Amino acid sequence: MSGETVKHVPVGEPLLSVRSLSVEFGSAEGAFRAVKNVSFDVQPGKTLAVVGESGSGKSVTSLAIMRLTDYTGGRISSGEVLFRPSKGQALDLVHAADTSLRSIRGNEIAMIFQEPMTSLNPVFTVGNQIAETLVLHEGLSAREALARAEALLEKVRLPDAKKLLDRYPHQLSGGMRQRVMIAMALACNPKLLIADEPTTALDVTIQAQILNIIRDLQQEMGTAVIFITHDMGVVAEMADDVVVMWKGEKVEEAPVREIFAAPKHPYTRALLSAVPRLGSMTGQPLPKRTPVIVIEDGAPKEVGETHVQDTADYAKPILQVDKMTTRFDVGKTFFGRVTHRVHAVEEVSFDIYPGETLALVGESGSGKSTIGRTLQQLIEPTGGTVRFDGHDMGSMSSAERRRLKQEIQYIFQDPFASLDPRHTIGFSVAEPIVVHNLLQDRKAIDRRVQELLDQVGLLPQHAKRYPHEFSGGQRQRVCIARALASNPKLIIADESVSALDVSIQAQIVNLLMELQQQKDLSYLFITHDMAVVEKISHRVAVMYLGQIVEIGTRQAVFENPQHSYTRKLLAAVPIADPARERAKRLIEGEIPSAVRPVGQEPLIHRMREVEPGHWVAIEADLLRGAA
Amino acid sequence: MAGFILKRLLQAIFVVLAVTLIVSFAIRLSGDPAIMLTGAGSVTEQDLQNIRKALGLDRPFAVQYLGFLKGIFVGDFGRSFMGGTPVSLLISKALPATLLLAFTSLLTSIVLSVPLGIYAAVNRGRWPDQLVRVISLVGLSFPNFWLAIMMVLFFSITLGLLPPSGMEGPESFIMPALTMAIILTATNVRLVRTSMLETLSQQYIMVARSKGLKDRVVLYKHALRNSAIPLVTYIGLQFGGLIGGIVIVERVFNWPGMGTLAFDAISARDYPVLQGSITVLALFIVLINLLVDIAYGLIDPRIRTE
Amino acid sequence: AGTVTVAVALDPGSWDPIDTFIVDWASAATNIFDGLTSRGPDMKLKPGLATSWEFLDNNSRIRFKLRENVKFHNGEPFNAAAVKFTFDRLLGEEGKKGPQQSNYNAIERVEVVDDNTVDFIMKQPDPVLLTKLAGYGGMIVPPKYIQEKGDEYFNTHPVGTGPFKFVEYNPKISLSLEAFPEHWGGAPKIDKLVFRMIAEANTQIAELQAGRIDIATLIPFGLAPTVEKSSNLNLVSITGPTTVALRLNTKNGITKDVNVRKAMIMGIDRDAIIKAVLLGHAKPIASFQADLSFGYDPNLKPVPFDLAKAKQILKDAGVPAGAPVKIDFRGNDATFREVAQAAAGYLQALGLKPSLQPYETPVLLNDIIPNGKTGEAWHNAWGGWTFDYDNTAYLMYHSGEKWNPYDNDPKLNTLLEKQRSIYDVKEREKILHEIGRYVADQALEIPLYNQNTIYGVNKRLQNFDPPADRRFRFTDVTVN
Amino acid sequence: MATVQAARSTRWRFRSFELIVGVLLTGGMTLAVLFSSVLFPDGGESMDLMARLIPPFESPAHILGTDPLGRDVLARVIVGGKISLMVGVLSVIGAVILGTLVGLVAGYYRGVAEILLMRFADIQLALPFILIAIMFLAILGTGIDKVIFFMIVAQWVQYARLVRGSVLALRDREFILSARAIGVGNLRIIFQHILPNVLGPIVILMTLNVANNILLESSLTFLGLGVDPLIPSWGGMLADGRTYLQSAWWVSVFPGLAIMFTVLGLNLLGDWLRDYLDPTGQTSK
Ligand SMILES: Nc1ncnc2c1ncn2[C@@H]1O[C@H](COP(=O)(O)OP(=O)(O)OP(=O)(O)O)[C@@H](O)[C@H]1O
Ligand SMILES: Nc1ncnc2c1ncn2[C@@H]1O[C@H](COP(=O)(O)OP(=O)(O)OP(=O)(O)O)[C@@H](O)[C@H]1O
Ligand SMILES: [Mg+2]
Ligand SMILES: [Mg+2]
Repeated sequence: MSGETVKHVPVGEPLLSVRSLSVEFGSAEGAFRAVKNVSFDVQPGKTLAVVGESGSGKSVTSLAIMRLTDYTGGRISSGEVLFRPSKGQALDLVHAADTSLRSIRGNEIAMIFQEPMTSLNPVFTVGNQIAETLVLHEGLSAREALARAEALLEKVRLPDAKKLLDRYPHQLSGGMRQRVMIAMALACNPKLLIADEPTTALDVTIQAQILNIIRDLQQEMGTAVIFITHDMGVVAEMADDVVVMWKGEKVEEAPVREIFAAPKHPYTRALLSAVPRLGSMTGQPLPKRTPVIVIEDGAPKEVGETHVQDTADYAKPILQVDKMTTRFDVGKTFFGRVTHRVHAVEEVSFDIYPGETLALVGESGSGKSTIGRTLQQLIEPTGGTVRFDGHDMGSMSSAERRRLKQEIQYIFQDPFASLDPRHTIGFSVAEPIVVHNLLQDRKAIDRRVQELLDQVGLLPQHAKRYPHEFSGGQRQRVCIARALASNPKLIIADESVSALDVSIQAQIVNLLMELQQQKDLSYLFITHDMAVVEKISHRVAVMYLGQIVEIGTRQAVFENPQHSYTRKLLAAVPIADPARERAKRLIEGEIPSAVRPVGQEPLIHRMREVEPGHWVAIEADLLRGAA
Repeated sequence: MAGFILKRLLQAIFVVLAVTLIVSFAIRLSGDPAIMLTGAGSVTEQDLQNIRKALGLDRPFAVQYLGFLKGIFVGDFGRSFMGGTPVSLLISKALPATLLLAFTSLLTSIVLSVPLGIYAAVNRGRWPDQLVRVISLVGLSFPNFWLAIMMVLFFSITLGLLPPSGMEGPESFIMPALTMAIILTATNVRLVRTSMLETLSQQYIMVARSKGLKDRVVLYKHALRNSAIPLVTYIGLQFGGLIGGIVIVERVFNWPGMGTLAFDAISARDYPVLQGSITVLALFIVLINLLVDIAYGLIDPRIRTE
Repeated sequence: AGTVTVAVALDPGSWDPIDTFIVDWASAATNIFDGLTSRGPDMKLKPGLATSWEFLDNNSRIRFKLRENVKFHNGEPFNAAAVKFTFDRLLGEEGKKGPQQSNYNAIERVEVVDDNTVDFIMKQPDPVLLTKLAGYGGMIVPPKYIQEKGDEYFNTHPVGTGPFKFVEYNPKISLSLEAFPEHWGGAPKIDKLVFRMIAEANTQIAELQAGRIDIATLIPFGLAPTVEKSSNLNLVSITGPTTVALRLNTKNGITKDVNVRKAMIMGIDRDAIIKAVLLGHAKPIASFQADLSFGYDPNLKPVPFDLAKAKQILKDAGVPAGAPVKIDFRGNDATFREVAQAAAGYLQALGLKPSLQPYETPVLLNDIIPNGKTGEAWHNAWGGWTFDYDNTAYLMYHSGEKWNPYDNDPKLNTLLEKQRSIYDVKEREKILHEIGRYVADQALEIPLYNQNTIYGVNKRLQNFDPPADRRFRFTDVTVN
Repeated sequence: MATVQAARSTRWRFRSFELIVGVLLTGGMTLAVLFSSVLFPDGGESMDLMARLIPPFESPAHILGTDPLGRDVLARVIVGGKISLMVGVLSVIGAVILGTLVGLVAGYYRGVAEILLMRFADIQLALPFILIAIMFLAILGTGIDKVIFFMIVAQWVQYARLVRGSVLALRDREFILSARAIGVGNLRIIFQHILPNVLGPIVILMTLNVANNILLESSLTFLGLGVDPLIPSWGGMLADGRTYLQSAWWVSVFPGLAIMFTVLGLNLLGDWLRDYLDPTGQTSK
């Protein structure tokens, strides 16, 4: 990168101008172009959203702007990135010298990354990490820098900023960390802020808070923002202009309203078609699957059919959960006495009927997974009874319990993490058949595996591949095939579609519904994504701090939410419609902790029936319990 | 934290007790010091009895062992069978020599392996990486006495730069420390490289870079401290091995340390010296491991709060 | 003027003469202490603190005239009381704790005749007593000093009448002495004498090459050429007391058969081993003693090497091809490691299947040999410090001795006991010759060689008369 | 897909360097050792006291020269590999098997087994290795079998600790949970899911320890506790050659080089094997 070129950019021109940028990975012969000839402009003070499915080159583009691709083994093979710093002339960052790059990074252009959990260095204090930038770029003394850091923390609305300076990242929640990250990025008043999926890993209510903060600060400081996301709802709320990327190329660029109103490129259309829109099911009593548009060989194609999911049979529940409680011991004294417990699940009761989907919603830590895991016998419950098909699980013999593991299957959130990386997926799919001795003959097992792969839309030859050789959506299909292998009656799907791109998510949701229809499956569908829940579920249970605060049919809960927490949850969902007014929703505060000292039991709130089958917790109780 | 240290101290006491028991017992299986003391001459059984009595070896093992334990608590390890010098005196001279050497070696190894490991990690898969890995393995291919003698031949005899043996001044440390460091470095480079690769792929490293920090700051401030945990763990584990291996290095460099002391004590079946020196060594190894655990907390605040 | 530095392998731990048998003790302490008699570098017995002696009362009383005007380093006078004190201590409780007492058990007591005369009253005859009085345990120690300071203090702060006096002792590191100008034999010419303990041969050589020590005492023969080649060093190689043999197991294995044993002796080319492995720094032997030793029989010749004949004998004895011969040896003896391999090479050529088993020295000496757990042969190196065959033969061949785990030969026992009771030199020598021949005839061992004592010495040392028994005296040495 | 392709091709080249050099070195050494009895029917034992210490590359009959007893250095280096490799490999295999089993049990089932193991490990770590070896061999006597036995006794804890650590990290991983959710039994989880995932670090420790153990034999010989010097071994030759470092370097340098090539080959192979065992291709860390 020699020969620093200085270009003259007239005033009034864009702040950042990306011109035919291409980025390659790997050696010259086997090079892989992750970004191909991408061009776009960012105007001062405006927000440009970059959208596209996973792997489309969004992150690489953003790294390339700051030339951080140098550190990932990437190479900018062509193009220029013209940036207009606050002082001096416009500069092509692609050819800028290291020293001038470093003076721009963190100073003129700052970046926020996706994972707040891993964006902060765990071994340095928050104060140290913010001050570092200030000392470097503004030449402040350590003390001055810390004072500024404190002010910054206040700016991102973190309470108790002074104390926070001395805290380490692990002592903060995800939302707090992301706010620290924002404070750090804004420390030197950058002209341009690049935010690479800054809220994807966060809870919906926290996401809403973070988006608000970014928007406010942007207005206050006049910062331009490149906002990278795959969530069209977020785009609708944040962006002025949108760039759509697909397979490393920019396929469309337009003001935000235009994109939503009249998408031109087939991919943009496919993307928008797959976006679940909250409220789209209003007035319909049963879930419905609808076709999705996918791009096949470059052309859009509609797959799937419209079908009303009338599969539920309310004669006799398959699963009855009564006052189930699960707690974890955490704090221990030196002598091994337990001092604190996590009250992950407290006296939860619900039923699931054959062919029915019960959605369990609620924010991180509310106890959803714990319920699933307890049902799957991965955790021993502390109390309560669970009946499957009328039999009490607590009084089952170990053989019966083993059999139960065949009838109930669990699909985990992260399909990659839940497949053993050292075995082919053929092995993984066959495993339930082998351990439950469903088939003995090797050939028969192979045939069955092929059949299962076929059912979830995979090819027979995929059986020989390893998990890392699949895309995320394919992996989730493998997990579903694996779950189906033992002919279960109930499948617990724990955030099974949360990590997927919207279009793939839509396909998997359709697949699950299709399988439900074919095999009369029941689902316990655990998620925090209200839009998906609306599409898939017959009934919904809302969890808060280990207890169900509202349960009823989907229609009842979504159209007539009674509990304040349910309403808050619904309100926090970004709506993929730029035409809607960008209301400044005030969602403040963190979710309280479920950890309690021993002896300090949470209050179990009472429920009242607001309409037939629609139960809501009495809020007065709840407030007292949380206090 | 206090509870943790207390617990570790209790464990340490258990470990040291077990070590003393094993050593005291085993050394008694390995030969009779009375015969050692009488040498090659003609001795009668009566002569041997006399000597055993003089050494207190006629008492049952349990009594001898308890006596030894009691002694430890008042800092009295008994007297050498050879010459009657108090063991504590011998140890008080030898221990600093060994510890100094051990720490110098560790330090040298760290000074060598950290930059090399980082260099290899940064250049992963390219020739500097391969070169570092291959060179570091050379240290594993020759026994330390061989390296030591070679070094003496080169630095002392050919160049006449360093004293061939003994502990005289700072220059005396160079060769022994280097000998041990070369061997430690072989594994440490790998370790640094591995954990550095792990760390460098973390997002906070990219964040640090996006702030405009210099490479040196990114590598040595942000990355190194995060990579240090496995290294520190391993160094704790190495310490025991180091003390074991020091026997040979001390011998070649005629280093008046614990290794020499213990080795001579084994050869002479000098029970008190052996028991005393191994107990003290074990105590130090355990102590180092304890320090390592505490160091964890200093390096990584996530561990501190646990 | 000047300092001489000597490297020795071991630190005896105590400098008290009665506590040790380690040669390295003597290398240093010979300069601190004197005995009633002494031995020159030529190993001839000379007067020491006693100027003359006579045998009285049918040899049961020996009267010594003591040297006058001799002082200990602390100023205490040397006199008859000191001699009596020394031997009372050696033969009494204090001596019990150490290894030296058993060498002097023939002495009943010491009587003071007058200030300069003592009588040794003997319990039983000991023909080598005069030699033993030059030995470690016979070193005269200062009574007042020891009584005042105690034994323990004396261990690490020795005081004697020798030409050098104690300055400083760093356990495991060094012992420093300085000249004692009032020594009865005249003041030493150098000021300082330092002994450094260096256990590793390569290190001793390196220090020698670096000019940081003047004498290296631990030189495996493989390193001898290195010393020879260094321009600033001399290799000193002199006939020493050490003899090396492969003792044979007469109880088990193929060596039970005396003919097999003879064949093995015949089948090993010891001259070749001496020439190639020991580089000529040794002499062949026919019995387990050096030619300096009393009882050495010049007419007894080593069995000549004859492979064909040895093979024939083995065949006649019905030894199958590949019969095992296990040789146990001291693992830390670098020189012998090579010798053993060479010997094994010859045994292999005989059609036997030799194997070598190294042992940690204490284990070999304390367990394997005394308890009869050896293989067919074992390594025995013998210092023979008294230079009297008795000291070797009795311990090696008398039944019940720890060095003789297998054999019980009444004839040999009788001969060994007999020579111990005779003072008549000629008569004794005759019996010792007879023992030597008998042992050779019985082929109880494979006598290998009498090994030279070798030192590496810096050329700056003048008038250095190297002693065969490593008991240096530096009185006349000068350095430039 | 293209990414996977690209990543794999670079990885393949990287791997092949390790594989080719590793196989060449290790394989060459192993072949030479295996066929040593054909190449050198005398087993490197032929002694010629008159032809001692011939320097290398002087006599065609002794390309690498002769040792102090006039034995061919090349023959002894090749034949000596047998014992050295046997000591190195057997001791490591023994320790791996024992340590892995204990580590799996301790890490997976926790409880008493784990407590015992950890205390064992603590004690072992607190004992200075060589000193204990000396005592151990003084009690048991020396010999190849005892040296191997000792190394197993002394090293299994390393593997047990390593495996336990990996198991602890693995047992809460989602794929283990998901196997358990399916109803996979403990034994199958341990051997089908956990074991393959801990092999990588084990392989690396193994290759390092082979070198370590070959050299340990040498150190023991140095301290006078070696094995039968008639049986040639690299460690023994190195130890014996120390007396000749100034006068005949070749006696110890060639066995040292043999160890070096083997160690290098084994480590490269180990790195390759670790990558190979890991189908995800997270290349050599
Ligand atoms: N360091 C790298 N080495 C090789 N390939 C890379 C590297 N970083 C990214 N890629 C590849 O470049 C392509 C674009 O990746 P990028 O991270 O930009 O996607 P993205 O649009 O940000 O996706 P996501 O939404 O999942 O973050 C992907 O195919 C990815 O595999
Ligand atoms: N093994 C465990 N030990 C201790 N605490 C636990 C354990 N598993 C879960 N918890 C705690 O129990 C509470 C509920 O956790 P759970 O995983 O059920 O929440 P969730 O609703 O599924 O959240 P998420 O959406 O983040 O997955 C949390 O506070 C969590 O920290
Ligand atoms: Mg991305
Ligand atoms: Mg969860």
